[in-house]
Amino acid sequence: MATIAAPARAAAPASSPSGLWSWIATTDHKRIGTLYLWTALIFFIIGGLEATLIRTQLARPNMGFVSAETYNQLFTMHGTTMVFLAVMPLSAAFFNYLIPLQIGARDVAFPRLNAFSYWVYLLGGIFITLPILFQVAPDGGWFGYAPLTTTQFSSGPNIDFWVIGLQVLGVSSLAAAFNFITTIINLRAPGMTLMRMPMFTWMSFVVQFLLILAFPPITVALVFLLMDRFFGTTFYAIAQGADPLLWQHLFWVFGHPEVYILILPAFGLVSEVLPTFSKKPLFGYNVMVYSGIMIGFLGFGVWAHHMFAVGMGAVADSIFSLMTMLIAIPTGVKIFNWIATMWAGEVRFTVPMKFAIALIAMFTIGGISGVMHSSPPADLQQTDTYFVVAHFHYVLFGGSIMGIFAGIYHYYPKMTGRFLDERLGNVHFWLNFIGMNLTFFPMHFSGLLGMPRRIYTYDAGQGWDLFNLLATYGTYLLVIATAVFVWNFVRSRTRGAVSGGDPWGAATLEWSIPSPPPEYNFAQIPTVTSRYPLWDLKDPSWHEGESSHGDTGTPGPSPLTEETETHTAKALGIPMPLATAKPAFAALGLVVMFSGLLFLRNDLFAVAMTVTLGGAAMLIGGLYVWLTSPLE
Amino acid sequence: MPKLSLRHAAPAALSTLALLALSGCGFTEYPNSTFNHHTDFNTAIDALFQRLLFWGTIVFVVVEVGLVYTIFKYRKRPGGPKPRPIHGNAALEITWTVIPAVILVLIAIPTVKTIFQTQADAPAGALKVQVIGHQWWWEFRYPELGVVTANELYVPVGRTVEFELTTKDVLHSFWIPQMGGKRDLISNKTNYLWFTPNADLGTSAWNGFCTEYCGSSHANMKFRLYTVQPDEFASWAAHQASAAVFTATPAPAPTTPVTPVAQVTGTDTAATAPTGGYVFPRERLETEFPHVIPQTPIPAGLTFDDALLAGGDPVRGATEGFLLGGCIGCHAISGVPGAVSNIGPNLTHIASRHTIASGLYKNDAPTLARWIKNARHMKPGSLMNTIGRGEYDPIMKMTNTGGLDDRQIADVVAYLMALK
Amino acid sequence: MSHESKSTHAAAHAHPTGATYLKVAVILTLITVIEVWAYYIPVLVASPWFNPSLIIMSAAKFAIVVLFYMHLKYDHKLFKALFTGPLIIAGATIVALLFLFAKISL
Amino acid sequence: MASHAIAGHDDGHAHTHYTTTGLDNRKIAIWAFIGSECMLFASLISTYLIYKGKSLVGPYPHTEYTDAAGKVFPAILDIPVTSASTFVLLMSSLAMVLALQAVQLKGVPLPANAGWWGRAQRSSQLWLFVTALLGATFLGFQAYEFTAFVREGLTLKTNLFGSTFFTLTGFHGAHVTVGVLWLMSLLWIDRTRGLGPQDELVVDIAALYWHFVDVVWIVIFTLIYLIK
Ligand code: HEA
Ligand code: HEA
Ligand code: CUA
Ligand SMILES: [Cu+2]
Repeated sequence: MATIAAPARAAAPASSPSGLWSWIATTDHKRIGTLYLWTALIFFIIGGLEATLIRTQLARPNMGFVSAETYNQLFTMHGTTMVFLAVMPLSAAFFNYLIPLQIGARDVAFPRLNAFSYWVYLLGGIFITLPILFQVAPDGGWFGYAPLTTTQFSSGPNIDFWVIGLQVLGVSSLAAAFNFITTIINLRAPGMTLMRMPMFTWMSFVVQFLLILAFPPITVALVFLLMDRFFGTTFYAIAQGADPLLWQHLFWVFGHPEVYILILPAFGLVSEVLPTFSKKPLFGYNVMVYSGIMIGFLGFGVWAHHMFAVGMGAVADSIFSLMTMLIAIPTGVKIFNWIATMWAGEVRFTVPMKFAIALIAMFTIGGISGVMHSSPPADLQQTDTYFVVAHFHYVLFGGSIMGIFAGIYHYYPKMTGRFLDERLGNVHFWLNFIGMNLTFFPMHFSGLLGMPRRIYTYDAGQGWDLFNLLATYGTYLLVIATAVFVWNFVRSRTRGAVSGGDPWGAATLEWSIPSPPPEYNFAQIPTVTSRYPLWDLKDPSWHEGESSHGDTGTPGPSPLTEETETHTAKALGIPMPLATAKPAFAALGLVVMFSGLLFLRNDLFAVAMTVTLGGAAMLIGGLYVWLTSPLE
Repeated sequence: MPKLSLRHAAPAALSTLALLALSGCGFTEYPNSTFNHHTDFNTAIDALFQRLLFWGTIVFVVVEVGLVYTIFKYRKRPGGPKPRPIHGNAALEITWTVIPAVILVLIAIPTVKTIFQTQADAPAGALKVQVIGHQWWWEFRYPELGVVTANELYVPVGRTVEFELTTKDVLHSFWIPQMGGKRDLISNKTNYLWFTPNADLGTSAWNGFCTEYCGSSHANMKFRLYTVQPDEFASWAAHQASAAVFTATPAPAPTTPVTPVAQVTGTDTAATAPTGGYVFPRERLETEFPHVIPQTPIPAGLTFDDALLAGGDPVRGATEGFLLGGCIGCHAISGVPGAVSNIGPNLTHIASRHTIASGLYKNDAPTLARWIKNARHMKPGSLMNTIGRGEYDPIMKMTNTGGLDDRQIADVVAYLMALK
Repeated sequence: MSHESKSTHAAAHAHPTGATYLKVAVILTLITVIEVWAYYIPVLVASPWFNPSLIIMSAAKFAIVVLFYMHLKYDHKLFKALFTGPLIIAGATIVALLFLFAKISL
Repeated sequence: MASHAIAGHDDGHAHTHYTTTGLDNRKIAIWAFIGSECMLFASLISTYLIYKGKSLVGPYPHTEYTDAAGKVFPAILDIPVTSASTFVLLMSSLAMVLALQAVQLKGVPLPANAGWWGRAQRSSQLWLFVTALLGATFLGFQAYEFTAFVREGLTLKTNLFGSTFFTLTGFHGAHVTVGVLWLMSLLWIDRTRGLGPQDELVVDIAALYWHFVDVVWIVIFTLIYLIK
């Protein structure tokens, strides 16, 4: 990082207990964020390994690299892992780490509930992932359509792990969402009005509402499936006249908002990166906020675009088609505003900036193929082919993952006090950029040339060989890219160049404190008078000659003071939430409680009861001591 | 350095997409391409897709060129201009809200038109075909013609064919890329799909796929479509409707009762031999439609003494093997007393089909023999249990001590191969 | 509790006393009685107005409880937003699903 | 879900901190939670309505059913009993607001001329107890209803109606149960250390939850029981 003159003193890690226990018992949003980050990265690698096996099997026609059964488990777990265990928690890592820092708070509203969310996530993730080692992993696809997932057609334990696992993970996401909604509404520093919030916090805010409204439907759908599988109810029992579309609707009522849950945090992150490295305020802040809200809101009215082939009828198809197309408008506004943010700016091609720019370039491709899906007759040729696989990897990998990497390179210095190595970062970026296009662009072709998705093998002479081979090579590039990143990520913690509090010359509160931030974040809660407090502080006249627009507050010296020293909270007399493992214990109870169900599969009723009741006791006991013990 | 590469990366991707845009012509050559106009359905869809492709390409070019130009023009460089703190511009933002909206209208109108056009009721006089999904094969019934067959469809060109889609078990989806869009087969629901193969479409063969994940062998749930001339279709249908004829000579009219064993005249096992009714000529497949000929390799470790096939006795196959092997429990052969089950494909005229195992393997004696010996070894999860004596059944997880030995299987093969 | 909240509470206190709560309870009871009574009158059940009027009545009860017992009427507007937003999406989802399953038609 | 309801309670000390809106964190959280619950019950109710009349075999809610063996199953829903339990739950909401009022008025001196009603209104313990009691009574009614249905041949497994009905009302019953336990813990606190004005918020939150559960039942009663 030649661009920044690093201060000599390597920032000492925020003074706080160390050792394994301190992590298990932590209630510090920053440490929980770090836990989320590491865990989610590991799951990302697991999901990627699954993808790598998938691609190897598909490299050539009629390959025998893995069996059909294994393959079906691989793509199911790949999708489930990437969505629920990698990208969502990666976003959660940033929610945890950044939101309090960006709004000038000392922690989240419910620190212990926050810890609870993490531990439920970790244990639920392990629960749903382990079975793959024993060849009994879920194999119903990531949207587990009934009736294939009912006991009649999937009598093994595979689907049980999926149903229970997702149920548990839902609890984690919901608990976290209530927490962040409260935090953002109620813990903003004086002067931090809603329309002064950093864009990442804004997008996260929208996402929390998507979470609390999208998860109940899938919870219900899963409860039905769970009861069908374990207690003989008839929700998806064909012989009893059940309608398989019930599952599909309930799932996608969740499923589509879910995809915006996956992308909006990434949008938020690049909205922080782009202004920083263009030395310009975000173009059209208000419109960016409104478009984010619009995307979230419209997201609840388009779910059936995943079901154009089920025969809903011309009227329903038309309505959902039009609703879907509408979403292109607010999303487009974002794309153009980002470009406009760089326009007339001073664009610095740092690694985070490259990833941010790549998101604009790549997400647009995925968005356009999305609009092609949104036209039902056209989609009848595309649905359940590799064209869809191409679409969602361009938005998910080219969008979410690119954005998250931008965020990681951007905030790593804040989290660790050190830069990620830029040379390795560039290698990672270019391998990643080329690799993803080599992997996913050919899928447009194989899809339009008739290749169905979710097939463990394909015959020779179908005209798909070349595109599949290219995709597989691309994947190997991505593996190397990710390996480079992992190496950089681990190594820079100790070897990276020291960064100091505000390495990039950014504008928002999180940069006004040392890196890594002290446990109490802000020695005194800052007062905010504009959207870009740090720029005001550094150069009160920075936005002279601007076409005054939006809330930039009172130009001139900001009341903010940059903090460079880190003390202990005690020294400053700041009350901090006590470390406690009670949430972790309660989380364990929750998972044990649910896993008791597994024993019903082999009619071990007594065992099932014991485990479930034991788990329930742990959960309730944990909650009781937790709720009755003081927070700080 | 970065700016340079970015400058190259985008145009590269750009040109590839432009390529995709030209694909209207480029990709029609591919065997399962969706860029074709063999039916009214397909023509309507492709017109719409070309329009989507057109606007998609424009949006793509505008965004990527704008992006690359911006980052290049405003890259940080010594003595470059000081960044201007612009906070926004209402006029601009309205522009790039309105323009996409207009484009979307231009897409939405034909979309809705096409939805209602393609989902209207099928024109009167359409040929009705019932498509019934099974894990993992296709049952096809022509109610008006009394034809029941599996995994290979015949339809006459120039006449609308209406498919009535239902499933016996889980969800499946019926798709012939070259003919048009797909429709799901949904439990407790009947779906419909119709199209009209162009009248000028020559006799040809197409691939069909199951495109809804349906379990272990979803990938292997394929089928074939033969678009044939009306007279060819009539001949095919008439013969398929007739009871099993245990001979290589032309079949008697369906009215005359046939007792399979009685009529034995020869034991020709070559599926290509001339038959009673029209069958899509295999040699044309090899020369013109190689992509509909399965190339799935027979799994290693599944051996059969092919020498026995020559000596296979169809009569013994019919009277002994077909019963001992338990085939009769799942497969129907019209004309054979007791063979009425439709758990498995109808075998009445199996020898007139070019593939077995839902399009997974060629239909010839050696393959059929191995299939009968250990179907589950050849098709993951297959519901047809392992019949070969001493064969390991991967689902039962046990070796079959009963069942048929290779010679008995050879007999059954001889019998089936005679069912033209 | 910080200063603003005191004032919002003052506002909250300026509102219904036991008497109002009792009135509300009476109204709720009356509506319920009417609903059940209507259920037993075949002519009413037969009429096309039966279902709509029942739904309106329960919607009324719903609103009354939320506004008075959950004192949303007197409380911070933030809570109104937090409740009505999701309520609208939930309602719309129910209607859409019933439409998709041909339980209601345009 | 229960864990969330309680989670609304996390951090007894949050209110000692500065908050942007001046509102208490826990109250914001409970309203967000209630919003989420709307979607939960929306899904459950939709499912019930979607499957309404789709059951292949009886018993049916509003109509009689005769099975193959000629056995007759009368329409199973028992409106009189359910009307009673509905009334009970409505009254519990009344008791709940009175309990909250009692807590709010703790500091305020009782006017000399206050009659028995005036005095009664000041007893938070009384109203908390009544609320919990009525809630428990409602659960009693539900237990009675469920057992009666099972006796009449309707279980979770019988048909789509059985599955959807028991799941929907069961979910609601579970919410009531959590509420009753919650109220009893408040009552316990009141008896041990006594609730003061400073505890208004804690009671308010429990009350909001309780009323919401009541409101859900108002909808269920009309859509499931009364509409045929
Ligand atoms: C990050 C996740 C994400 C995002 C953001 C999106 C965004 C969109 N998606 Fe995608 N989608 C998925 C993830 C996502 N999707 C997944 C995972 C699946 C598959 C699930 C499965 O089956 O497994 C899927 C499937 C899917 C389908 C079903 C396909 C099928 O199965 O048949 C459809 C159909 O309409 C669709 C549409 C869209 C649309 C219209 C958008 C829009 O939001 C895109 C809007 C953006 C743009 C359009 C680009 C920028 C806009 C401009 C530059 C303005 C000008 C543009 C125009 C005028 C066109 N998506
Ligand atoms: C955010 C979500 C996300 C992400 C990031 C990805 C990433 C990738 N996905 Fe996938 N994918 C989905 C979400 C995602 N996917 C979903 C939802 C489905 C649908 C599932 C279903 O149908 O049910 C799907 C399905 C899917 C399919 C279709 C399977 C089928 O239909 O049969 C394929 C096929 O190629 C595929 C490939 C890939 C590849 C090659 C990557 C690559 O980006 C992965 C690159 C590799 C890595 C990122 C990590 C590997 C790195 C290492 C192994 C090195 C480790 C180094 C050290 C340990 C030091 N994905
Ligand atoms: Cu049948 Cu997939
Ligand atoms: Cu979607």
